[in-house]
Amino acid sequence: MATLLHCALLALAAAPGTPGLLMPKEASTVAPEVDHLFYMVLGISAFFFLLVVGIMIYFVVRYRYREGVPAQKTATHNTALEVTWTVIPLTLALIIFAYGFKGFIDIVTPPANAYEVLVTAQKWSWQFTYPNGYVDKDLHVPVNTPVRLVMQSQDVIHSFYVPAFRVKRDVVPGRYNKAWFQATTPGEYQLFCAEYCGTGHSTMLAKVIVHRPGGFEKWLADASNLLKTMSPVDAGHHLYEVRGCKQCHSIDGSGKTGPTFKGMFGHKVVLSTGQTITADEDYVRQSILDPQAKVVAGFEPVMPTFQGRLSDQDITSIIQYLKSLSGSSQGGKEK
Amino acid sequence: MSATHGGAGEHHDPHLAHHFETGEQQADSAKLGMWIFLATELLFFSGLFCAYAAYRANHPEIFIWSDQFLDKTLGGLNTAILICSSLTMAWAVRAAQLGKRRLLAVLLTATMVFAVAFLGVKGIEYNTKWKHGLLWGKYYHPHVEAAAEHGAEPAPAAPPAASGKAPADSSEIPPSAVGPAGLAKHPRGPISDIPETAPKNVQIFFSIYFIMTGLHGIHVIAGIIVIGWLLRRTLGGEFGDGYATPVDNVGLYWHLVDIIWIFLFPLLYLIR
Amino acid sequence: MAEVRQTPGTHVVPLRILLAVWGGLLFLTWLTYAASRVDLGSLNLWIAMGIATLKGSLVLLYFMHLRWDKRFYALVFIGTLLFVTLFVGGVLIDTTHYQSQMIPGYAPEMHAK
Amino acid sequence: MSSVTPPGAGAAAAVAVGGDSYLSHDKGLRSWIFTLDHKRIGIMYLVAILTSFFLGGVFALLVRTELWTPGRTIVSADTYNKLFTLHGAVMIFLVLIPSIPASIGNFVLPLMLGAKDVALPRLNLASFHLYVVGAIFLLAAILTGGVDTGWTFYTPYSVTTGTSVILTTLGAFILGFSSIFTGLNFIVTIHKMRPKGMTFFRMPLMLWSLYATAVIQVLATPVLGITLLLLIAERTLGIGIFNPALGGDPLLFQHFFWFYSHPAVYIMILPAMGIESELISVFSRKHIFGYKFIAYSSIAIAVFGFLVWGHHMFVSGQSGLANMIFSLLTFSVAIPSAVKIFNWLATMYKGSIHFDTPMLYALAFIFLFAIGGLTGLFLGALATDVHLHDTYFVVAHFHYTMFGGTVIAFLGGLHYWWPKFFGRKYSERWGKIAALLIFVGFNLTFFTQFVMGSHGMPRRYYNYLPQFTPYHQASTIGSYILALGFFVMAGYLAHSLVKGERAPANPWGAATLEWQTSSPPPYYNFDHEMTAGDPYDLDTVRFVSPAEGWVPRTEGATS
Repeated sequence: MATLLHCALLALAAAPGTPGLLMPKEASTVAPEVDHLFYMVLGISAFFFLLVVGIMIYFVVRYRYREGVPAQKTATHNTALEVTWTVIPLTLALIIFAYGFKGFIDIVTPPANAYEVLVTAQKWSWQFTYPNGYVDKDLHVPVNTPVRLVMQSQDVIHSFYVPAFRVKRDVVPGRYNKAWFQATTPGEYQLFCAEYCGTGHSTMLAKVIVHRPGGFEKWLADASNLLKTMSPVDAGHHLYEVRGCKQCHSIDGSGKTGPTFKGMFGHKVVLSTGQTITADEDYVRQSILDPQAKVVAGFEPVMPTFQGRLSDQDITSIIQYLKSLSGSSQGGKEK
Repeated sequence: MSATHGGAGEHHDPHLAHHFETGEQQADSAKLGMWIFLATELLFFSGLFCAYAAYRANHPEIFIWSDQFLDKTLGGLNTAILICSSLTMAWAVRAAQLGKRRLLAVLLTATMVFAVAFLGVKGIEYNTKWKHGLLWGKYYHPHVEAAAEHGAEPAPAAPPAASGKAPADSSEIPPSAVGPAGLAKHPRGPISDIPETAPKNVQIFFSIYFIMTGLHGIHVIAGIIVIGWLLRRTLGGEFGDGYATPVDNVGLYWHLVDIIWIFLFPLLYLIR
Repeated sequence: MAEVRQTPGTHVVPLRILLAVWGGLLFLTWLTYAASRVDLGSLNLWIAMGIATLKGSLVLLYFMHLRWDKRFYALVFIGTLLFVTLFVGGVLIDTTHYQSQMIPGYAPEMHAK
Repeated sequence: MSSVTPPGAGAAAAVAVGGDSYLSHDKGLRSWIFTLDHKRIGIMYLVAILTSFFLGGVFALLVRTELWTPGRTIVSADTYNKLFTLHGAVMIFLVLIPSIPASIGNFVLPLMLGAKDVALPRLNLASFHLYVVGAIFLLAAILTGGVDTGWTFYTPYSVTTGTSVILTTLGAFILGFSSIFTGLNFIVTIHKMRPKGMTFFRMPLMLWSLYATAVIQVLATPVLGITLLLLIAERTLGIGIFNPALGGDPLLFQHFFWFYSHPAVYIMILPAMGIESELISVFSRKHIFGYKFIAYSSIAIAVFGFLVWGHHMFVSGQSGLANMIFSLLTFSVAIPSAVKIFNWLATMYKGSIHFDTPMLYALAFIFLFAIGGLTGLFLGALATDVHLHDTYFVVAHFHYTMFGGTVIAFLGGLHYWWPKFFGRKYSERWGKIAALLIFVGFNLTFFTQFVMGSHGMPRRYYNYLPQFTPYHQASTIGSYILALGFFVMAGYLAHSLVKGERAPANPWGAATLEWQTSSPPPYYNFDHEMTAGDPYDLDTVRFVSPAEGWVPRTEGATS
């Protein structure tokens, strides 16, 4: 039965590119190389399997016990034969190794200009952070563009696995594991967690959406536009939560690394230079884009710039949010 | 050979088990078994040496910094104690082989006394670490005030604690472990390149220190128990007259415990 | 694999040798302690390990009778050390090569308190 | 080889039916539990292992039943995770590791040496007692809610999960020492207890493979011990060496774990290969072909087995350099296995092949192990492993080697030595039916998993994409057929114990020493000192009748 299956599968191997009986659809640049090796090894395996089982069945039939026919004396060893069936498999094994290693180098070596996406794995979901700071639960990528993933885990070991791309890499807490791929066909692909991580392991799934040329940029701009789905204040709060403001600025008046946002907007602040200014729209905008320009007295100048990481629209939303924290009127003018 | 074959009860030697032909075959079997057991012990400890090597090779700063908190004098003393116990054990084997039971009893007792002394010194060291909060992994909480009295000599006044505020924490990278600010380094010796503040993840050193010395300590305790068992048998008049296999084999075990310490001592106490 | 059949019975080590080995071990302990007080950079580690190996060999050869005993026991011991080397070496080769991917000082629970 | 003395000629022919045997030598439960007799310890191990196998099999059937549909079929995700963990832990630590060496090996190793017992009988008994204690710990883990880490105990998951990790690891730790004691004992026994005439190269190949196995048991298992001990310390004391939350390195754990657990698969497969060598030769009525190469290949597998552990970590973040080295070395370990298979085939050449039940298992072994071994090539090659790693392809691969290899050979050995163990024959007909059911059921269960795996179905998944449903259902049906085969086997073996025909001393016509004493053997194994000849010179025996079996040829007998 398995023999027949082997043969059938071999026949199917002849048509790569389409989802075969054995390998999923090829949708990345490395997939054909991997599949080529897969089918090559399959061919070698099938040959040896048929050889071994064929000989075995032949002997079993040919030399089955018959009344009065004793076993014949044959040589009990033959060094030449031993060497032959040691050297031939060894040679083939080394060839397979060499192909496998070469393919592996391609799988792990991204081109220099790859588009970078940050991947965060946690029980039991994926987060993909794009260069503009937008976070999504699915991975969107442009077609025919190398994408490099910098991955980290919040808790236990997970594994990033997209069968159609033939890419898999564990995501290990305490380190940045990297992976890359270049999708070749637009469409939607399944992403799995492949390292056992507990209750929700089998539901820790996501989609990889490969966009047509130009489609990705449009999607990203659209998806990052928070105002399509929420009010500016809510958008500002969302940005405060996900973009790291929260780590240093409280909203309940308590002191952290930076000054609290509670009751700040529209009030006087004393700067480290001794100067006193009013925290208005311009001050907030400048503090986001050039944080070291005006540092509030008593705090270290440690805030990183968000130049290029927050859009104008985002900053405006944050300003609206800060206003709401100071009980200022909601009708602040848009610039 | 075949003369004694065919059943138990024919042997005159009470120490010869029924399935052996000769006493020599039996002694050889026991000894080979012991050597293979020592091989398993080596591989058992190899896990710890491996963990040590992996962290040591990649984070030497942790080891160099932590070394100052180990007492080289006590470590050296313990090495000497174990070497003495090895001598008495080897001598005990000789006594057993020669059938000198009184001497054997004395030497076994001496070995046990040395072993207990070793554990005593170890206990003093552990106690000091405990007092200073220099413990393994998540229990690593060094105290500033305790550090001042740490070590054989009083340390100079602790430098002021590092700036009270936690460092900025805005990035995705979680901040490192905060070192035991304020612990004084050992003032002696010509080695001066120990940094003022602790490197990150010093707790790993103390994990390795405690697990290595702890597991070795358990082996010492096991050694005391089996030597005690030997002593009981000696007092019962068992060894001598060409029968010393148990003493021989326990001796092998004891010497291996000694050898492991011989490597632990420089790796933990004298690292540079 | 025929074993080397040596003298039947076990070897009795002369007391003189035992005491000499003991003295040697104590001297080497002092030596390694003293050597650690001289700063020789990375050489210190190798000196310490060299002395420890010497001490271990003395214990093996004399206290553990390996010098007179069946050579197969030595083979067992040395073979074991080879496997230990394999283990430690294999792990070292890998860990040293992937260190660059580790997040320095990562230990979120160490400063949770 | 040519006209060597037929070993122990004459005396063995007199089968003392109902006379003194190790089974009847002493009576009462105590005479079993505290026996120092290797045969009784072997039988107790056999019972314990078969019981554990039943337990592990029930877990497997529950896992397969749950996978009948995506999402919930019979149990929750947490229960499912515990079921596959327990299936793995029980099958590996309680069944596969001790299976052949501790039960069959314990029984036949001294007999093959013509010895009265293993060299260290007390240690042997201690090994069994430790096995029982370890099994009790695993049972306690099951009763206290089970464990859900997977049998691999990967950190940091195993440090953070709330299930009974400590009881399980303690159990595995204790079972490790049980395994070490068996291995240590076998090495010493083979070195010190060989009979006159038996040089290392006159040993039955079963002994070579048990020797190679013992070397791995002794060298690898302690590393598992320290790894599990550190894991326990990680959970109880928080030492942090393997836990990144405390500054540790989880990959270090994987290195430690696989330094044992890869060689451990050779602890499982090497004895199976030893049985295979015996069966193929005896049932083909041929001298084994390439004795030295088979013997050397056992040692080669044992040594190479230590060099390849990193191939379990190809996608873990292991460095590229290590990946390359481990991949290269992984292919080296394939060669000795291939050499063995070719030699077995050559042995059958121009033989007179008998299809008794043990031989059916021997032939099934070649078929299944060939698939298991060849699919290893896909996983050893780096590029394909990246895709196949942690998928059902891996699950299928190791079941083809561990079940298709080890368990099948274990069953072959069990049927081969069954008459020697109990002095009874079993029903050949039912034996063949069970073998067929097991063969068909096994292939249906696991071949489908190769297909799922290459399509990207990850392992340890409770829920799965609907597209995999037909494969999963075929696999589940296969597992039921497999189970049916085992029930048939349990039936006819139980029948054999009670009502089986009396077996002669040498029912198969083998030339190794264990067949030269009565079935079952007397308490002291042999009534005279044994001298060993060529263990594969089958001309030293001749067939008399089914009731009397084979007896030594008397012509040319000198002793």
